[in-house]
Amino acid sequence: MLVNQFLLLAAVLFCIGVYGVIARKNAVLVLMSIELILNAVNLNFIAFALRNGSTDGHTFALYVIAIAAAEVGVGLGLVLLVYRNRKTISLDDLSEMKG
Amino acid sequence: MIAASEALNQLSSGWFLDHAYLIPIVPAVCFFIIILFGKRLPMKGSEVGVLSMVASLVLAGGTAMQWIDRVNSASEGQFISPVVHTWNWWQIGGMKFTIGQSIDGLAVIVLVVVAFISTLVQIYSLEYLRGDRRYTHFFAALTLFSAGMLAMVIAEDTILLLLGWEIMGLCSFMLIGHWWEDGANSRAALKAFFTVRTGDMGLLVGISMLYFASNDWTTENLGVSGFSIRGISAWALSGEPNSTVILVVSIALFIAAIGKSGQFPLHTWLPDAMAGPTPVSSLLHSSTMVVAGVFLVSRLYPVFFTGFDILGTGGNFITIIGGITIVIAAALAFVQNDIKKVLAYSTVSQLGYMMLGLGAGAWLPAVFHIFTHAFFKACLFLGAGSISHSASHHSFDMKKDMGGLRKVMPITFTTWIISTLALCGVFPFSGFFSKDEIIDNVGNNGYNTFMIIGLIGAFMTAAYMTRATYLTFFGTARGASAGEHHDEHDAHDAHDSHDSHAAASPHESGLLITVPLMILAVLALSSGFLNATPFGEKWELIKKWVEPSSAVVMETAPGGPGHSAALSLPKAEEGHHESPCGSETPEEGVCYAPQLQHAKFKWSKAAISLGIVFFGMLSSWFVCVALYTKKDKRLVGLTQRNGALRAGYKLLDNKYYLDTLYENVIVKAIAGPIAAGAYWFNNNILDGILHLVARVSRTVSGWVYRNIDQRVVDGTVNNSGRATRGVGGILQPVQSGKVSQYGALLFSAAAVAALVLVIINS
Amino acid sequence: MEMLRDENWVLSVGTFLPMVGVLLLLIVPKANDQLIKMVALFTSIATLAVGVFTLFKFNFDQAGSMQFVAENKWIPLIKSSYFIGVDGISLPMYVLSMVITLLVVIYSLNHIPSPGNPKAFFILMLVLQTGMAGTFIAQDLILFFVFFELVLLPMYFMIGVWGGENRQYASLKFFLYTMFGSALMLVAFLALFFKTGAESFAIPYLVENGGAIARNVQIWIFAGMFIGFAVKVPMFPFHTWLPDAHTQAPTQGSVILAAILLKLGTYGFIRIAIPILPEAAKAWAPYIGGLAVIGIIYGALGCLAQTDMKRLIAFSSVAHMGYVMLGVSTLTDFGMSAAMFGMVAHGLITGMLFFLAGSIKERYHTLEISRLGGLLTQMPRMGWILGMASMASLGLPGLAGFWGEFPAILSAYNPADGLNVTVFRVYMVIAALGTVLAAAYLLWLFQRVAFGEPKAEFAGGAHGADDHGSGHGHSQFEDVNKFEWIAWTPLLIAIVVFGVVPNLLFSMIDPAVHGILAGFKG
Amino acid sequence: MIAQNIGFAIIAAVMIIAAVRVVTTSNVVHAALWLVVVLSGVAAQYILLAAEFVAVTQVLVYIGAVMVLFLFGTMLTRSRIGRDSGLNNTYWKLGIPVALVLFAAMAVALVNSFGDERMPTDDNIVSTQQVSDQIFGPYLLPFWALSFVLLAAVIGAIVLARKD
Repeated sequence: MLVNQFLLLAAVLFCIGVYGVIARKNAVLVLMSIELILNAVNLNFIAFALRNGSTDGHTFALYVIAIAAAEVGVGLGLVLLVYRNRKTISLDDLSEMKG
Repeated sequence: MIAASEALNQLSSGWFLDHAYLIPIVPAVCFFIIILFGKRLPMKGSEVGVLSMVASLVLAGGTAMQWIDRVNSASEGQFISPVVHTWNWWQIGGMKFTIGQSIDGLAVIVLVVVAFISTLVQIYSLEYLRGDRRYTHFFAALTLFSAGMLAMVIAEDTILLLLGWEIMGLCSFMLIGHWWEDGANSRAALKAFFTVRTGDMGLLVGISMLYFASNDWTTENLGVSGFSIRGISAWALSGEPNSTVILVVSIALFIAAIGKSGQFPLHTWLPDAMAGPTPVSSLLHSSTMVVAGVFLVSRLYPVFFTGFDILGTGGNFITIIGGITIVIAAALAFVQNDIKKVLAYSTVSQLGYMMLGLGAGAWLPAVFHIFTHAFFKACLFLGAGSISHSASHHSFDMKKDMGGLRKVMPITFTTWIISTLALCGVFPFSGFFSKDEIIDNVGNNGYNTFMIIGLIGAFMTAAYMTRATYLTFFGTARGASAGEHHDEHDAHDAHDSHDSHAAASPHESGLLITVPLMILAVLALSSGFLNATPFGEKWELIKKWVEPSSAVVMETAPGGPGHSAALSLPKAEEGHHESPCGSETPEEGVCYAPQLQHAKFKWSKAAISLGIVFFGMLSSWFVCVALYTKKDKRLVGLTQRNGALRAGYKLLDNKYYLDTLYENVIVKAIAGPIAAGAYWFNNNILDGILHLVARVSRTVSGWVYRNIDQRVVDGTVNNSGRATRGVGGILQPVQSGKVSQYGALLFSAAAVAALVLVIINS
Repeated sequence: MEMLRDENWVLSVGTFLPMVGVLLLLIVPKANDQLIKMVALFTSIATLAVGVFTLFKFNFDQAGSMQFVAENKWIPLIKSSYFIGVDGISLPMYVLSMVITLLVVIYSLNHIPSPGNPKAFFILMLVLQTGMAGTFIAQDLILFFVFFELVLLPMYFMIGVWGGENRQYASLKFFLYTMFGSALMLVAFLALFFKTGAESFAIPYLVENGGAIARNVQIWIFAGMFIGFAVKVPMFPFHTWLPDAHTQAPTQGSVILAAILLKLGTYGFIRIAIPILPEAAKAWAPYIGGLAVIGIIYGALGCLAQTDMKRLIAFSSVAHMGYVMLGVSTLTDFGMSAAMFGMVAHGLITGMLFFLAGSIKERYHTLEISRLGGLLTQMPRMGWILGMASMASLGLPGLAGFWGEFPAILSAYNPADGLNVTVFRVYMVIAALGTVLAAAYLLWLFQRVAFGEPKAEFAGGAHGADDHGSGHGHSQFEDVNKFEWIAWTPLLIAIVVFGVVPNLLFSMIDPAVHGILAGFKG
Repeated sequence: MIAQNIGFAIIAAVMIIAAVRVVTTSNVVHAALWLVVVLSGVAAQYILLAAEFVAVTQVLVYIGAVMVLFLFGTMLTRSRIGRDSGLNNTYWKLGIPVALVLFAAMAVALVNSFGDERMPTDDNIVSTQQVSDQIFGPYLLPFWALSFVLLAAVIGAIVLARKD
């Protein structure tokens, strides 16, 4: 098995995630794309863990998963609150933070 | 070639000579006493002022006596070294600034004059200014002025001279502007200070140039710094200085003298300075302060001697200025109605004489003229003050408020007549011995054209003084002196509080005023005999005491009085000592003063000038009588209504009134158009230039301030502020608030960065 | 030049004592005015006591060498040490800053400007004092820079909060202008640090091997420092912040600004720029002289065009600092000592003038010269003090101002060898002309403000008195009051004493300047 | 060995298609479901890479908990079930070039640096015991920090989502 195959796969996932973040208007979908990116990163971790024969990759992957969970929790909480106040979660309308 | 010189006597010295530095210190200390405790003293500070002046007078008298002994103790031709004491004032960057006293003949004579006149004026102003609102201030300023003048006179180094000079400028500002409520006085004070200050710029530049030019020579030869006056004088005569530097220095210093002594271009402030109280005019603007310029020239005479090459040429910068001043000032005196203005212009003209004398090498007559002029001019001014004080209710206008006062004010009248005769230079009076001496020596030293100018000046002086005397004392009493009480008060109403007691009609002033008048009149009469050249050598005391001997001084102990080897002086014809100084530089040893000739007194020459003076008086007398008393209609208004129509009629008249027309040609012609012209010139052109310069500098500075400062310099600063805000504006849309847009930007930037990295690394 | 390291605690205590005062003030509640004033007063008196103690312990015959030197680690990483010391040049200004702060504190005991809040006002003043004192004793470039910037902040707030109408503009302009200058100065310091082998920032070290830097590099480093210090002096093209800052600043602010802050620039030149970069100094000297002389004439013209008294005094300090910089630009020890004396004298005199302007504004509520007048009739004592201050300012001999200007003019006559002599002689004549212009605008100001009758709007009280013989028969304008007397008499006495006996200062300055310029003699 | 490669290939293809569908589908719930497919694909990859514990956690936590959260999220924000137009914002076309450029850069970098390096095949399966030593050994501090993060997230979510 080539190391590169896993890394390329992770790269593809990562780029699709990036596209998702850019193209999507709905907050939840953006969060999903971010999940995609995180998973790509995890894949890399594990791939390198195997290549270097150390378990650091694993620990990191675990931590990333935990963090991702927390992040989605808070993210959806926010989205919920925004929805309750604005009745919309499309990112284009939410631009009060304009400079 | 030094012959066996006679045994050099040890020059006598004394307590007064050694402690002459106390003379300025006493009034300076008293100034602070008056300022601090004046108001609480019984006579409000004036007694401290008078006492300090008396103390200085005593000290000055003592110094004079001891100086005379010192002169007598010296052998024939021995160099009488000045009594010098110096202290180290401060030291900066290898340059030592010393301060100290240097007493020689010139210093002694001027010390005596200044101390004497100041004492008399302070006594006089006790009465004159009684009840004035700022009585204490007045005496404080007077005392400070005397301190400044005395400090300048005894100064051993140019820095102390500059210090005294500036303090006098300050005091004249304070005293002229004494009644500063009225705008005219404060403007006059300001004008005086500006003009003097512009002159001082010359002094400042002159002193620094002198210092740098002479410092190395003086330190190496005499062990004194480049500031000491003795060092500079020796350096000037040592053939060391190159001609351009010393010429520039002399011009710079002479500009300062012109400013201070009111010579031709910068004299406009002196007549306006009459706005000050009369004691101030009599002290400052007649005998002491204005003499400072002449004193500066005589003090640093060697510098001017080599700078303008006085004995070499037929006319130099100083004589030209002196000559012009004599003529135009005298002409202006004709047209004045205010008695103090007449005296002011006459002072300017007499100063012109002194400058002329100095410029033409007549050093001693000029200094002697300072001596005599101080007395009779002070007496004239105080006389004018007494008239205004007791007769014409503080107005000085001869035409409106005076006339016929000779009967009512006998003492003032007699003192006035004596001083006028002295001023005109009539034989027994002091003026003759000094003014004629100047004219005589000027002629003798080869400045013939200027001698003629001097004679014309003498004629005009006699003429305008007679006119002034006639208007005040003869003819019918007019205005205030005729008893009418003026309703409108002129500028000096500030001290009206003490008028309640004086009865409206004119009367002789109180003792406090007449006593100084009498003393001064006696001196005006007798002071001439101190240097009566006509009566032969032994009478010329002042020449013996005051003139700095121009013997060559061999080696000089630094700082101490150098002993001099009396060279065997080639016996020129009687009355002259031909010594190398001045004509050419001595090989070894040092000269402190140039060798000057003295004109042999001849009665024939004296007779001419006396004749001219009498002629001036008579003609002026007749014109006045005709014009003012008989109101001769031909003369009255003659100059006003000349028109082409009447020209023919007048031409016929002339044949019959040849003598009156002749008089008009001589007296009126000289007096009328020239004086009016000069006055017009004086007011419009000179003052005009001054005001123009003020206006131009104001507009230029306004323009500079608005355009360069606000627009260009400030503008760039503000624009840079606006520019940054502009750039901020452009970038603002990027901050759109849309999260996704940020994400897009973020990732596209990352993509680009990655691409760049890859390209670079591969 | 060897260093005396005894009693090295004195300087640190003297500099940081005001900070102790600040801490005390922080604790004191805001409402309790009296206590605040007492604490501030007590701290400034204590600081001055330490200052005077330093003055006595300073042995004058070795004024050339650094004294009370203290040197210990501060930031070893960037090789900058807490290296402080005082010699003949910095001592006068060090003590003067303490004196001025004490006088300003006394003056503000009953003169707190508009928005009140004395607590913050005194805290700022004490912080300012620490900054000023620190700048004069710092012998390490970074320490110098820190104190140099520390001074900016309190002054910005003083102008910004307690200032006049458009104080925002003025304070911002003042702050940005000086920041721009000191940014370039910092760049210059760093360049200097690296060019001398990145060893240390200590000034004596830099002086030794500053000369080794290549000539044109030196010129560029000097350029950075020049702009930094020229902004502070202020010299001709960089001076536009001064009139605005002064007109808007409260009296206390302008006094400190004029008396001490302007001197930081010139002190910087004398202490850092010139000794460390001798060739560059020689190359730059004619230009500095030129700008100084333009400053003199430009300042004078500016004054003639002014209608506001305080702005006029501000422009007059541009002219006076011109003289100081002329003295510095001659690079002779005679010129430098003249410049140092000029700095102290200008501090005293212009400080006095600003005090007067402040009191006049407080009584007449305006400084428009056209509306002022007849000061001598209404407040004779104030009038005569103004007269004396303007006489001192125009350089009357016998008062302190003269010994600042005249030697500067004199030294311009023969600058250090290697400098173009004719150029400096032209400067000398222009500077002499400057004295006349100085007399012009100051006397014109004095005549318009003091002489004549008070204008109608203020004459209300005047003709109440029947005989105006007694001078001030009206209540509206009370003459100089107790606090003002206490604040002003030391200044007046100092002006007269330094005028009559200038040796007091010169004996201190001369050896030190001699030491500094050793680089040029060789 | 070939089986592993074939397995990898199949799973990879499924994952890519699912991922593309996640970001392109117009139905939010479909997107969520597609995401489940991608995540399970990733879990499968972990197994291929001999990281069972992580694979199990992935399945348990990610797919189990996170996806449920997402579904709740979509439900609570009442986005209509079924086709929901306008999920892309106006400039979605910008995304494609950015993604492609990014991928190209990464691909080039990866190919250059790793080339055809082979995975070590001495099939030393990483035991979970090693992973736990790792976590509670050197990485103890991050573990602590993680627990606090999670706690904060929980509290935060509760506070945000509270009704009153």
